[in-house]
Amino acid sequence: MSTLKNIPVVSHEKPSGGTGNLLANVFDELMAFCRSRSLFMLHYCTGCGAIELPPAMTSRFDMERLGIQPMVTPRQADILLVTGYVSTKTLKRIILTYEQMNSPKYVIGICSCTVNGGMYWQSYATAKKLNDYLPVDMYIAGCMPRPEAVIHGLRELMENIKKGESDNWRDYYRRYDHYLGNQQRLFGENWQTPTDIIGEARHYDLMGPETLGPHTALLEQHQTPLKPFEMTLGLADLPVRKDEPR
Amino acid sequence: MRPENYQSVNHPPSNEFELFFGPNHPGIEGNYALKVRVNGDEVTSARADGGYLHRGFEKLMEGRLWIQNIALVPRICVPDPVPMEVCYSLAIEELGGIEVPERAQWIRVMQLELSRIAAHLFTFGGHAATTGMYTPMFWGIADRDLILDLFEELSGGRVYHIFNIPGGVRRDLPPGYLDRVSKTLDYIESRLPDYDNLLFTNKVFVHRATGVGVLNQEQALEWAVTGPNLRATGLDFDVRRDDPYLVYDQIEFDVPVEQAGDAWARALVRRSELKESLRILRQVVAKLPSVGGPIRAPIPNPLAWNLPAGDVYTRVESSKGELAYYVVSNGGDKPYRVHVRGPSAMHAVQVLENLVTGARIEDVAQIMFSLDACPPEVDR
Amino acid sequence: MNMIELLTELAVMPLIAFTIGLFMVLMMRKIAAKIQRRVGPPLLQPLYDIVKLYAKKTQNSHGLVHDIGIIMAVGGYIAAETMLPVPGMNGIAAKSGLLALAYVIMIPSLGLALGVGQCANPNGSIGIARALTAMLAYDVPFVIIIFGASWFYGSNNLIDIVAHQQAGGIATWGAAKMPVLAIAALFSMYAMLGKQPFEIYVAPAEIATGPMVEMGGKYLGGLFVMQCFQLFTASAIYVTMFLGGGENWPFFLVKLFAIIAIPMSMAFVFPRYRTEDVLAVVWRWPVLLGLAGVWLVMH
Amino acid sequence: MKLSPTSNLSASLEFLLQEISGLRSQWKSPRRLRVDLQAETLPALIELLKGRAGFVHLSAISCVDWPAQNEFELVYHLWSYEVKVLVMAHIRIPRDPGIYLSIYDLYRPAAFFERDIHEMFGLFFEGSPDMGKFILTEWDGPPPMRKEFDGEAWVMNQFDWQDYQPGWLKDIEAKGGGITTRPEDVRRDKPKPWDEQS
Repeated sequence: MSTLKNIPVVSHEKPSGGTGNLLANVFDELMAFCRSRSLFMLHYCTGCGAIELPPAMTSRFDMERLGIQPMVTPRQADILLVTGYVSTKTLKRIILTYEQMNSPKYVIGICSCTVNGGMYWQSYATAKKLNDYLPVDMYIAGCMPRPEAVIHGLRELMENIKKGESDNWRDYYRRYDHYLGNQQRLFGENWQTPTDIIGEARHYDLMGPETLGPHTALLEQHQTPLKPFEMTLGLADLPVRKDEPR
Repeated sequence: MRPENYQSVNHPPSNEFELFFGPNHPGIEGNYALKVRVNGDEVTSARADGGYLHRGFEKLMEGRLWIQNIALVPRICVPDPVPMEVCYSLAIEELGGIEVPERAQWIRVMQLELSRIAAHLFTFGGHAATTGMYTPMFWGIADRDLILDLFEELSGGRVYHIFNIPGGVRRDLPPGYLDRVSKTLDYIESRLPDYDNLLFTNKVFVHRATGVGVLNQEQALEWAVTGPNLRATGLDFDVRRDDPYLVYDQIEFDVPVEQAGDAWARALVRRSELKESLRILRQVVAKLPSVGGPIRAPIPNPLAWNLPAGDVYTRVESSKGELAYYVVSNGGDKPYRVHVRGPSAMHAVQVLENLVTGARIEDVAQIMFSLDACPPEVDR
Repeated sequence: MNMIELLTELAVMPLIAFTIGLFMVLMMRKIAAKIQRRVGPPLLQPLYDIVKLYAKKTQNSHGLVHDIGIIMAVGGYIAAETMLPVPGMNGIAAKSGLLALAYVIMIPSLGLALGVGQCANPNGSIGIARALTAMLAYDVPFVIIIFGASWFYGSNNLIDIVAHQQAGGIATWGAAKMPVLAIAALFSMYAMLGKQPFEIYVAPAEIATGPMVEMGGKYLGGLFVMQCFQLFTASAIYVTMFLGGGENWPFFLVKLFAIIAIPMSMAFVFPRYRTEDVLAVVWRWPVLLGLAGVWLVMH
Repeated sequence: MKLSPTSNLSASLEFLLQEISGLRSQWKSPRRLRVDLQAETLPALIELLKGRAGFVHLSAISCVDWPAQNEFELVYHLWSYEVKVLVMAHIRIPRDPGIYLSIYDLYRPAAFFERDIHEMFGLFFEGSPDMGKFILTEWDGPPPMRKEFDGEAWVMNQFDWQDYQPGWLKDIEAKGGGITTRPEDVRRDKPKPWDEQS
């Protein structure tokens, strides 16, 4: 288990630093503390590692005593737990999920498979390195990591949040072009998500030197405007069970 | 605070709408999806959507040695991994003509039943949680952890044991292990009345589960339903008894059967199976000290092991149903083809789609969990 | 009462209610933890959660009504707190009454319905439909109980009701004078809190937390604040109507927490009902008990 | 004629199977009967087994790719709850054009297996209710389970996961690789650690 040192994080000044306003600093510290002590996690059971989360959450290891509790929808969550190998099909959903979450948000890759593909390194169906597609804050390696390891990893994340070090979510905005490029490479050129990351980056003043680039230009080129959600999924021709003899 | 690109979405007026259950939804077991079309509160059609857990196991296995695949197979069903190892080992042993020593067979039975108890304890909690009762989940998973502790002592792994290898098991039991197994069994048995009080006699739960997802015997046979779900429809069939493998023919146990075929009957069958598994384990614990001999048949160097050409179909009873492996060898050191027939491949696709259609929204999750479908078996 | 004093009370009463509500949330989670054989959250966990949610940096708004809905949800309860007399402070309780209170505590549900409706998430819509159905269920016995209690006390004014009960100690408490109505009210309050088995609208496995499905960040924070208020309000109404109100703070707090502990300790061993079962149960037992209680009160 | 689980079970089952021409049967174990037959006679066999011997349970349909013979082998595993025997019916069909008949009208579960085989091998089943994609919805390559599809090469081409080069790995590689004893170097007559009996 280690914090990610090899991800090239673009250096950026701490937003609270240098203001000189003591009250603002105290306020920021308080918010960082509360953020670290209250983590709502969205555990996307992408793979095997999901089986060690129920023990970590329930009576024996009880994450709630650390302020960590499971949440159901991405809007409510702070941490995206990616628990295991990510197949290409799942990865698309993970990215959609991640982009729906509210910042500050953190990604934890559990199991070796999220680090480098693990034992499925030669599988045609799984994506290998999660940090190519999402800004990962913490990897918890193991096949699968024990509940103790999961909790230890979460505690380290809490420490990082408290110190204000764990803010890779800014990295997603600042280096969106890099992440989008990797996503496009895997999913095809016309890959697009319903969330407008560039617009959000502009709105919240999170633009970085690599937010825009060749891949976002490609996105503009292929982007279809967001449409109202069509109420059809091609289910009309399915047999209706009630008409069939029971 | 609104992003600049925000645009409102206009929905056409309609009685019907579509709901996504999954892939990331507490009402769905694992990473699986169900799209349902709803009219009012009633589901009018449903469509399962799998493949989120697809790793291409069958392709991976063709590229690895016979013995390497032992590490791969338990990943196919995460909550109940031991039957996967045993079934694959049985296939290799049949292909290679290896006779498994009796002691190893008893140890395998012990693992299989421990794993079944663990899987069922996990399932109860999930089933109760879909109806809004979380306490059985907390209790069940905590009690399941004791069994994982036993596995950890035996094999070093809590969830994936990789303890069964072709020819037998990896190591003999640690000293005093059977006492600890007995102690854990005593504890779990003492907890069963608590579960009965909390869940199985809980009026609200009985009310919720009765008449939900009814599957009659004819349908069950038609849709190839197996395992506890089949027994809940009244058919008295168990692979352990009727197509025996290992030493199950020397063990006394009953096959619990219920007639109603609904979610409640399925829960009750699992509850009774818990008791039968405890009974089997007691017999194993009593028998194991008297069974001597080796724990592993001599096998050739596993790194250069060519199995004779042929094919074999082995099946075991996992906690979900009938688990089968079709293994083909062309005389090489790697499998030529492995086909995994997971029990949930049937339950989670066709049976689920059919049971959910006509059900109500609040019962969709309950139907999925009462079928105990395990998505990785579908996707492989 | 001068204006400044009134304004101070109006500001302080919701704050007190919120603080008590935080500890009620904590108690609920601790009770759940004890039943589920685990440790449970630390002391200030509910506060951390709310501060964290309000400290989120990005938001997802679905439009103006979405924002207004949350404001209505929290604001309705803030208004309700100012009408509930607590020891030493009456707020505007003298100017309002039980009926006004009954109307005001419906505002949050309606506000939530508006806000969730704008999210256009089908899960949220189902959830809010269920929440309104549940409101319909528990409001019928609630109105009957209000009627009976007002008849008995001869007043609709909470200050009068409290004074009436505190006149003769425990013997003149509403619960001692009209026990049947008090039991019906407890039942109704249980349904109002929306805990299992009445938790039909926050059903994660069925509709993925219903109304909260699109709520994140400050919106969810608003809902958490609302939950604190809701617990306090439900408990305080009951205590005011049947347990003699607040003669002093220690007693008042004990009564508040004791009342709220009853549904909480029952909730975690039940699954949830189906929607129509909630109607069937709530319209049967508390309504029958309430009618019987009203009959007893009137004779 | 209904079969019953008697001692002359094998004889009566074999008697029944004689109705199919060009069929070879072989008992692999007391409860496993392997049957090889022509592709065109398979529906007749399945109808016979289901209608007259109670083989109501289709356990699985497996597909094996034999590129050398340019053939797909389809194996139908049928189980009877009455006679308690598993029949494995093997047929071979040419890889080109790779079309076969669905048995969905006899066995509902066939829909899942046929869809799966269609996805993984590209073998089309006529009459199957749904040949749409189920697992590989995001995949646009060749059917992955065919032998000519080299998954490893595809992965090497698609991902750059192998840029992980820590120092300790370089040390090992400098000494000649990660595996110190190659499989072919292991002498067969020498006792191995894994041969030890406990």
